Amino acid sequence: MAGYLLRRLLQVLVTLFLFVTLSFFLIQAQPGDYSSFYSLNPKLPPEVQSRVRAQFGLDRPLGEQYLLHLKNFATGNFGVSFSHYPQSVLEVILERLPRTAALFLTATVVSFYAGFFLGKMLAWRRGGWVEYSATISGVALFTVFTPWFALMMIWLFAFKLGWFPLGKFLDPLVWRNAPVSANQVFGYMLFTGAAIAVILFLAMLLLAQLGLRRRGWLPAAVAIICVASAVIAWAGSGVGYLALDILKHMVLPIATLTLISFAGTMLLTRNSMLETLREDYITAARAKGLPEKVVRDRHAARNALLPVVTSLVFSLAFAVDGGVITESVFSWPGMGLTLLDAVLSEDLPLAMGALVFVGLLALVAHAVADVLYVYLDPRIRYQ
Amino acid sequence: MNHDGRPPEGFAPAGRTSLWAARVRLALRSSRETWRAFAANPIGVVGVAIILIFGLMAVAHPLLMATLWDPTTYDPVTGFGFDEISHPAPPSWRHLLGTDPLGRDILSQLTASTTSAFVLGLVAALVTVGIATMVGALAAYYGGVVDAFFMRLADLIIILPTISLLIVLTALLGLNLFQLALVLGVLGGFGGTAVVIKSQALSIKVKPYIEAAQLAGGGPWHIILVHIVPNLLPLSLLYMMFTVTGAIFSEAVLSFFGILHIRMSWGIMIHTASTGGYLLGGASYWWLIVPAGAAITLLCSSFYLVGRALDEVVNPRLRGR
Amino acid sequence: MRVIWLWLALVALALSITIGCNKSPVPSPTGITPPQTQAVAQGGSKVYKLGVFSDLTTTNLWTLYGSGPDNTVWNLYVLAGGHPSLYGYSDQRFDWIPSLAEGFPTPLKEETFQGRTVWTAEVTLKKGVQWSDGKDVTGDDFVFTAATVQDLQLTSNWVSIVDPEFFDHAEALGPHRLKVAFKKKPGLSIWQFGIAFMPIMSKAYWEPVVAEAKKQGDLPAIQKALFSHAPQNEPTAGGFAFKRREKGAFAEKVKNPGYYFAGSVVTEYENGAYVEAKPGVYSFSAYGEPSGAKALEYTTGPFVDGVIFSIYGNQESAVLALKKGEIDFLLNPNGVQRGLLEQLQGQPGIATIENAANSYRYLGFNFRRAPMDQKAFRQAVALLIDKEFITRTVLQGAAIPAYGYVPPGNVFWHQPKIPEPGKDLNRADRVAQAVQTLKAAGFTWETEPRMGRDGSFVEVRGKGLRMPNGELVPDMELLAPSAGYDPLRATFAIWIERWLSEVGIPVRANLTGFNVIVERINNPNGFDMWMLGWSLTNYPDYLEAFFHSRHAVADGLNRGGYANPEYDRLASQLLVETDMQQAKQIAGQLQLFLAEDLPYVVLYTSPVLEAYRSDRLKFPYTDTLDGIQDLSGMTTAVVVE
Amino acid sequence: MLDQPSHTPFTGPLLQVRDLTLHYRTRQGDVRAVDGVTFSLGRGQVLGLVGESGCGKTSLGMGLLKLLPSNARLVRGEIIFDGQDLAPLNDAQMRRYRWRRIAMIFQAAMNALDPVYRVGEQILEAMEAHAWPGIEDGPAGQKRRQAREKVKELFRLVGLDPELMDRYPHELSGGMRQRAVIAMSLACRPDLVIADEPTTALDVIVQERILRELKSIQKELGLSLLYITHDVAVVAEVADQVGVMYAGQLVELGDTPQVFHQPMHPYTAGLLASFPSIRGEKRPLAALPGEPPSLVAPPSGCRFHPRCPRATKECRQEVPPVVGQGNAWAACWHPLGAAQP
Repeated sequence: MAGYLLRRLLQVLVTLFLFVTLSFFLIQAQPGDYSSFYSLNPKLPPEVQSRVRAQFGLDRPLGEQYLLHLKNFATGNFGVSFSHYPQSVLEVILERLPRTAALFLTATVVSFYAGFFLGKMLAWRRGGWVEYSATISGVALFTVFTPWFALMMIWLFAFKLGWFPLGKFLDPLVWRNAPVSANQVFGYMLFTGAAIAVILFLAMLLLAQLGLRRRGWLPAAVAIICVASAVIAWAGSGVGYLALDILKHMVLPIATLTLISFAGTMLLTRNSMLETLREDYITAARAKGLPEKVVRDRHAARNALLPVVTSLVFSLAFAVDGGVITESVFSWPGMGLTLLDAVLSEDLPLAMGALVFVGLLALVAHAVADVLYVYLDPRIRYQ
Repeated sequence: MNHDGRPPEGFAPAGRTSLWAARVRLALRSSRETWRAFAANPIGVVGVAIILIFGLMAVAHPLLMATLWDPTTYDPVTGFGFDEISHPAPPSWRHLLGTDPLGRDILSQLTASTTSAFVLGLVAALVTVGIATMVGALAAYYGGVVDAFFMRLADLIIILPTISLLIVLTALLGLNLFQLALVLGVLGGFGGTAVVIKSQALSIKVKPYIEAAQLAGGGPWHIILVHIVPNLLPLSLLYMMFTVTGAIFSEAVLSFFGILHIRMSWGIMIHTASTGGYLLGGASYWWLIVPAGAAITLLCSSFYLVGRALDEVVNPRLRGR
Repeated sequence: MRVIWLWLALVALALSITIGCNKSPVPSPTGITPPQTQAVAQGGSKVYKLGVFSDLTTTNLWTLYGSGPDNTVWNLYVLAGGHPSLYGYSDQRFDWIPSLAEGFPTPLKEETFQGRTVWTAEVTLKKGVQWSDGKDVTGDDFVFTAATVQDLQLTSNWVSIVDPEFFDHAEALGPHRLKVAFKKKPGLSIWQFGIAFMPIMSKAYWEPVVAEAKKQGDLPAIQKALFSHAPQNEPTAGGFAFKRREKGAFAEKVKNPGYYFAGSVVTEYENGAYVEAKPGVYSFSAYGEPSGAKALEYTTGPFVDGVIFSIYGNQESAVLALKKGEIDFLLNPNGVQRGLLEQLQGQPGIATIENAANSYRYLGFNFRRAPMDQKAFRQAVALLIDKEFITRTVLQGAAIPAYGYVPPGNVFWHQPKIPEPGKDLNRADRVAQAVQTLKAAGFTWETEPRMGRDGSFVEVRGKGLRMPNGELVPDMELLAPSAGYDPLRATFAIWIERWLSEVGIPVRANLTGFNVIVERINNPNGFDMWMLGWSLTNYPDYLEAFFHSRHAVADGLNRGGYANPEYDRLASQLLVETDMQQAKQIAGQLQLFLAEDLPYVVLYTSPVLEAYRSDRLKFPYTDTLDGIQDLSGMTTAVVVE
Repeated sequence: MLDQPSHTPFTGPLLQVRDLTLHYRTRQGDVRAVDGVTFSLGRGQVLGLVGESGCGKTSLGMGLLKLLPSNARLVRGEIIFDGQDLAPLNDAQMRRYRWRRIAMIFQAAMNALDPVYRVGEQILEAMEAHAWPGIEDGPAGQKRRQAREKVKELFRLVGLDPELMDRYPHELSGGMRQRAVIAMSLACRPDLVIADEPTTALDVIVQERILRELKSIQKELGLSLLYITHDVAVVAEVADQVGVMYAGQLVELGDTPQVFHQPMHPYTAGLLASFPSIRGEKRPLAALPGEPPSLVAPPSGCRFHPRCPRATKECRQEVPPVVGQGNAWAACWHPLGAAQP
């Protein structure tokens, strides 16, 4: 297992290196250089321009520039944002990262789960109008013109029906006198989510070790206890209402992201499940007299999950793209919106920085998916 | 129907022409069977039907412009509906789908954009398939460093969110339709498609006729071009479909954000409606959004559906019942 | 999302020029106002909710004016009105009126200071104006602010407020008496519309910050240290104090109970007189005898307890929020899009307003290339462009045809005698006149264009147009923003291409990105014609910046390279003129020059459309150049139900 | 409702199959995979079922447990197991029989283990699904521990190190997996085990050993065994009785020695002739000419007639009669040992 992980890690590093190099060439490929964007403003003194040139080594040979680029990358120095001067690109990005992470992680998990569940069901009850209509509506949602769709979601659910807020991630009236900043709350929320996930995971491992995993109510009880104690902790923290406000604002964007992206996972799961269902161990599981649900979930879906997890990386990139679109429509100032705004305001360092971060995020997710895969597939675990 | 099977004449040191002729014959024969398997799947047939309808639209535009449509009124970019009192005008007999906020005929824009959507999709798809097939074949044939490099590159492209990358690229370079198609093609070609094609190429590489060809003294390029690449084409064709979907969708989104330099496209149509503030018009200005939006969704879906249906034909494991 | 963001980039760029041209940096609707008892509900939470489209990038005014090209108008909306200035603009009319100053300054006079000759003016400050920390606003604050700009060599907009070429020093002659000294005789833009509009920073708060920053070694580092400072409880002398910023979501200002101008009454008379008074505290009157009909009268607030600036990612959701009552007014330099406005019109509780914008879009010529250097050619082009047709029929009133080099909305400075070539001519006449103009200048055709029988279209297209020197008119390129960026200009460009081509002028519209255009036209010899736009200032010293030949260099604003010695002379004079009426006359002459020489063909201007919750808000007036957004939503005068 | 099926008073043969007919619906038409098969299997007996690939023997095996793909249809027939006809039972009812009463050892048994679970877990899972057969009642944890002991026992029985139960399938060799699968089939103490080509994927030596062990376990536990294979030699080794299938039909049934020494059906003879004798006697290998027929449109009359050297007109037109009696018969117009027409 260690060998496998090490190898994958090495591959991720190589990919990262390629990424850095690619980003360098992207910057090189544009007409002019960074400093020429500064010079758009005739009032900017030459010394500032020369400082920018020095920072990016624009006055040095290409090789040196590349090394400098590597160094800047390693030290998180993406330069200074033009539109948020004097904030550095890193500062701007770090401010937005928690918001994107909260939305994006939740949406990815939800849409993955939804897609997996539906795909499983589709394969299980193959054929007939259910399959065709599910496939076609899934594909339609997959290819629907996202910005318009997101807007229609707002129009219908937030404006006409009034069930959810009209975009944004919080209600200013609720937050006017909030004792903490939204980013702190996002931080706490992410922490809570991570803590619950880790505790649940450990609990499941423990239960499995004790051979108790099969008893349905135990995991459920652990989950309920985890969530309940988190809720109590939040309620007692005095900022629970703020978290609630954020959650309220998250529902619609997450629903939208899920709707536009579950189809990929769904169709993939269906195919994977169809292949799995032909395996002998599925017949064996049936022959063992296991209930259909156990055969479907514990054996077929569990094995069908493996290729789906591998392709999770694909859907991650897709979700990030969906995020760019969704964030702009839902007034959710995360990385996607940052990227778009940076491009539209010609803030190249910020745009590059955001892209690099989005790429890093995806790389990390890639690595996580790898680790997850190792956990899911014992054949790799014990290689 | 034997798509991943080898043409038996691979053993024979046949001349390249006769080899290809035989391939064409075989392909024709198998394509009939493929079509039968394909046609059994209503999803794929629906997809093909939609594509054909759009194909007709694309053909119709220049014909209509040459005959029925007077350019001053119906040019998709510079036309202007003088006959309407105000714009955007609702559908009428002169403007079957109404006009946009700038007084231009929506139907004309819709059909004109169909051509560019096809051009975009096909250029991107051809580039993708060209690159992916070569990269896949090379990586599979040579393995080692070549393989490692291309696969890591593919990894990178797979994990990079395309739209985000394109947004940045447009900022850096400023893309027009053709350049966008090239970029999308290159991204697709070095990305996910290359990985799939490579694994297919690997399975071909170990087939006995490759060994036979090697023993017969075939050089690497001969083997790649004559023996491996042709066998990758069915799978490549499949991935062409998915590339088309991605390309059309990306163009629409980028145009919607207003960062492409394109005169007319479905994305631009929605962008025009959006900048005019008609996006929320709902039913009252439906002709500004629904035709273009539906066109994007339908054409994207149809290529995707055809791809999926082909997948079930090409990939026998999925062929059910 | 939409063009609006790119628009913003443009606006931001224009803004830097705006400020460079000495507009009041903080357009406050209520520069001054007389005392009166406050009628504000105490303890309640009357909140004025504004929608904006971008997050604050800074709450530090030094940064806002000092950090480069991309500091957006959105910061200004929030920070506006927090810092006092000596003088400001009056409501609606843009008269120059005292704000922190008690009255008008003493006339400029020459004197000797430390052995050098300087030009000075003295100003008396109002007494009793306080920072929110309880300290008086004094001349020291002014001196400190100006000296800091000078010391730290702050650039960007600060340079245009405190022009280092002119500004010598300021000194406090007492707590409420101030002397400003200039190295040479300053024009209106330097003094009255320059440093007199400078936002004054609290010395007590900022002195330690500046001192700390100065510990950094070199100047850029010092500047960066100052810019990086995020103010905490910075004292304000405005109607509101900055309270909270929730990054990415909203910013909030709360009422400053000690606001000096609260309760002052502003009265403007039809005859031009201006009166501002707070009983028992101060009163001011100028520009004529206050008599006759009143054009405007209102009391200064603030009448709300807080102002919330809510950030929306796009127009659509912001408009929905307005419809739903989540916000009261939308701040957007471009106003609301027509299609969205249509949906707001007739909605209960919502009122819509339309104002002219202080801006125009133009077609520019590169004088360095033939035939753009030929006046006849430019005039012919101007004749051929049927702005009325496009704006009325194609653009459906989304744009207003424009002729003046100073928009007519800028009443004080606009030259009403500007000719309007081709206005209301039909196609045939336009073509005929253009052909005539070109022929008269010696242009020849192989095939002359000929109109069709009904005179509405060109039947025979012109071919083989030759310049007076016999050379073929070369193929020319018209750089214009793509439809994705700005459909209006793209449409214009395509029509222009068509009209010019019809008569045989070989022009091809290249619709491309904004930055591509800017880059191309920065290279003096790299382009033929281009189409861009300016957002303008009230004081039209841009007439010098855009068209004086000294700016016809790479990266200079005179991109087309227009050079007319006579114009240069007058334009330079405009900059140094210290008398308002004289300046007005010069500006008028300059506009006539331009109308003759046509370095630009001014094409159109867009109206600013806005909407607000009329069931909650009451503005003292809604007619104002550039709309209520230009007054940052009139936070100190609006009454919220 | 059914009783808990451990102790039934029924004393007839454990399994009686009558006229079992299974069809698959396909695009080409119905595939008659199993057509009118009738046989019975006594308690503690081993019935070997031989036939070429695609003759429907696997379908028959799966059909007994009603583990058929969705396009399969049980057209008619009875599967009387321990006095109860399984044919009309629904899935939930069948579940009580699966594994608990009728277990199965799969064709390519190495794939019958789910790769993501430990081997022992997969056996325990089956026991749990049937309420821990043969385990004393008690708290869940305790039952599970006892069950683990039981699995270890089974592992020993099939000649596996009990420690292996906590390994994943891919960590075991092919032979080990096969043994594990056998252990799994025994976990619920079934009355009948259907072994479908259990050793085909193994090398000959391992195959031999496992076969012998399987036989001895069968003896030891008194199981009934339905052994499905294409390998005549294997059947000869393990089976008490042999059934020969051709094109979805049972063409001959009889005691092993009898069928092997005096086959009645020409197909049986051909089949025997195409295998080398496991006793090493040198016999010329006579391959059967031709291909097995399509089951969509099987030949008329006797299905074997296109390949049969003895075929006559009636073979082509009429369904052959059953000759012989009781548990030794063949369906043939011209059985061997009878005079040529």
